[in-house]
Amino acid sequence: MNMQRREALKAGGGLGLFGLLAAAGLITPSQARAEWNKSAFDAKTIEETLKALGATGAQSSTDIQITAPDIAENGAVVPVGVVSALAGVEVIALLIEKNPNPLAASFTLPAGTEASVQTRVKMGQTSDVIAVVKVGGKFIMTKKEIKVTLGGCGG
Amino acid sequence: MADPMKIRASAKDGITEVKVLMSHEMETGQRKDSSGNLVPAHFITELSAEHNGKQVLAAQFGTAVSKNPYLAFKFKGGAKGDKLAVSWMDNKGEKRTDEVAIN
Amino acid sequence: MRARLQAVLATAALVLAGSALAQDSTMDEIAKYREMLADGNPAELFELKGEALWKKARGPKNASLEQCDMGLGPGKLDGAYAQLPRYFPDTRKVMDVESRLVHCMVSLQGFKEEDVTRQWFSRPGKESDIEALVTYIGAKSNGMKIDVPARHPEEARMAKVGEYIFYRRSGPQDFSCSICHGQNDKRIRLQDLGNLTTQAGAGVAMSTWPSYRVSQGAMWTMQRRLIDCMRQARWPEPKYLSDSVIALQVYLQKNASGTVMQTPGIKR
Amino acid sequence: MHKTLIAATLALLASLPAHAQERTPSGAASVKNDVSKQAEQIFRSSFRGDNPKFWMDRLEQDDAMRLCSQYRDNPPAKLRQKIELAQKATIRYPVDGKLIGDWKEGEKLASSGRGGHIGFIQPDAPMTPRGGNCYACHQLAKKEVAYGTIGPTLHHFGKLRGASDDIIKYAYDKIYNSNAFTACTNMPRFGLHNWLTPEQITHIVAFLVDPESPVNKD
Repeated sequence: MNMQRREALKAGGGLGLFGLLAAAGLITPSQARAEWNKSAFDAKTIEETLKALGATGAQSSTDIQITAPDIAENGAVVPVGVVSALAGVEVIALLIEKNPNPLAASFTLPAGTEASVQTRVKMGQTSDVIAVVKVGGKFIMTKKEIKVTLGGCGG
Repeated sequence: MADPMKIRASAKDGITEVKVLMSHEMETGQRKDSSGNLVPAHFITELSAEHNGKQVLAAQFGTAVSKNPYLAFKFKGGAKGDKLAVSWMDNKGEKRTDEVAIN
Repeated sequence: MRARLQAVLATAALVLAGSALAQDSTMDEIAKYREMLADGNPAELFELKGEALWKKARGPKNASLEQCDMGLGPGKLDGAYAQLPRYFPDTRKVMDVESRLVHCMVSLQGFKEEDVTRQWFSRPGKESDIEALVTYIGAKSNGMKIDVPARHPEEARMAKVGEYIFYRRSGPQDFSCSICHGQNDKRIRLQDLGNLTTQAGAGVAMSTWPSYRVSQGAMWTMQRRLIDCMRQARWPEPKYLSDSVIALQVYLQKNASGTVMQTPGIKR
Repeated sequence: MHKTLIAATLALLASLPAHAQERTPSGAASVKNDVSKQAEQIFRSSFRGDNPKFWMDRLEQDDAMRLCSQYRDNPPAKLRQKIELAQKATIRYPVDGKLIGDWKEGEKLASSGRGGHIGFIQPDAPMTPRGGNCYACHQLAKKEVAYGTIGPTLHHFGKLRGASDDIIKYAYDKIYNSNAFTACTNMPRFGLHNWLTPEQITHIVAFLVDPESPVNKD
């Protein structure tokens, strides 16, 4: 595996997963997408993250819903979904305000993919979770507070 | 080698619903081991899902995605027996691709 | 005077109703949390891995575990977990799923016991074969009834020993198992505590292990569960596979008998 | 700590010359004793031989623990009274005699379930402060929704009962040695075991009775 990995890294160079897949003939080059957005994932505030996503000034919108429980039994695994009935959603990004780096994940949706994704994230403490959506070239957002509780025997 | 994913893909009323579980530590880089040393970050950074070779989702993850990541999404189209493949790559360059038939 | 009393009572009733409502909504949201996690249990990843490990020829004898007798005959896994622990004539011991699995890894595959048990539980970055195998064996009893009547004299004796340990108080917090698990309808923080002395309580508890613990990011076996209870009681840890832990399992499985297994589980 | 423990044990031994075995028919009792003896042996042999002594000492039972185990936490009335008296005699107070401390410190102690874990799997780092872990079993401040129900709710403890000297002493004594009031209760004997210091107990008392504490305020 290590050998393979080194080879892959060498071959991949900085192409990212999609470059690699394209190189391996798994997907066509036209599907290869942008590299991992380091500046967005490294950002430490919501503002910086929005800037790195090109979403500065995103307007609050009721056209997006965050599906998640109000209270999480444990912060290591918090289920969060983002849904929108809007047509033509291109990007969904999931931010957790009080995490050291707010951006948890971002999804790029080709035409035909529904604006409905669900994943699970780590939350260090009770925080607002923010969904940022790019639709028709514009960014909109919504938020929901999720309480993280301590549990079990306590130790 | 990384352990296999568990992928479920089911088509109903013209929509295919995909649920994926990945086997990965998703190490944040902020945890200390028992001797007090920081454990280096090790996490999936990119993911792609393809239906019959056409991309239906691309995702980028940070360290805040939970260990053994879960992902669910839906796309239009897809029929029983079609191929649905998911690939991921992590920050160390490890990668994994698994494929199932839609049912 | 009377009117005032009524007013006080009415206020008290309102206050009570208010806090009950708040409590209900908390528990509703926790239920929603659990529901969202249940669909997509990472335990499935370990079940897959366990199956591969079970079937793969490994160890000095280059053998798979497919001829392992978990109590229903060599290779017969369906429903085996639900009937463990039990007395095994070949070892003349009451064994639980883990002690029997280790016995098979030693006798069939030629591993040394100390080698296969070294990683009996996982740590971040260090997976445990035993956890994966137990998840697979457990899943083979999913939907079946727990059936540990403890009729064999050795099983009956172990059930008694388990019961003794269940009520035994010691340590700097004066704990016994019974402190948290001897009453109906209690919680520790937000986690429901089963009354393990009843079929209903023991049933809920025993039927859902092994379980993926989201707080640990790992599968927990029943050995791990019970040993950790003792750690939380601030006692020293009993040894892995020791008779105390097996005895407690016989007692609890006996109480839980008749309950349908829903495994692998997922818990906080 | 050991002195108080020994004193408590001696007090119990002196006051409890007889316990129930002598009242049950001798045949049944000896069978039961036999099982208990065997079970105790099996339990003791389940631990590693190289465990430090202070770990293994945590398996020793004082008389209250032994009797509570034997009677499954429901001892006969007479025995119950004797246990309660003996436990009452163990309670010690802070040197300055002040039983109310800082509610903010008390809140921290009530929220923490850490400290004191031993063993090889997930021990606490040495010197980890021990918490009282009150929320594991009790409702206290309204804002903390993750509370347990093994013990009664203590929300508005001071608001309902006031903060008279009697209430304050009751709260202190109960935390110090719960068995002084209810033999074989689920609640730990925090002071007796030196799990919490007398000063820490006064902080928790303040958390319970201080009108400014979130237990009473909201």
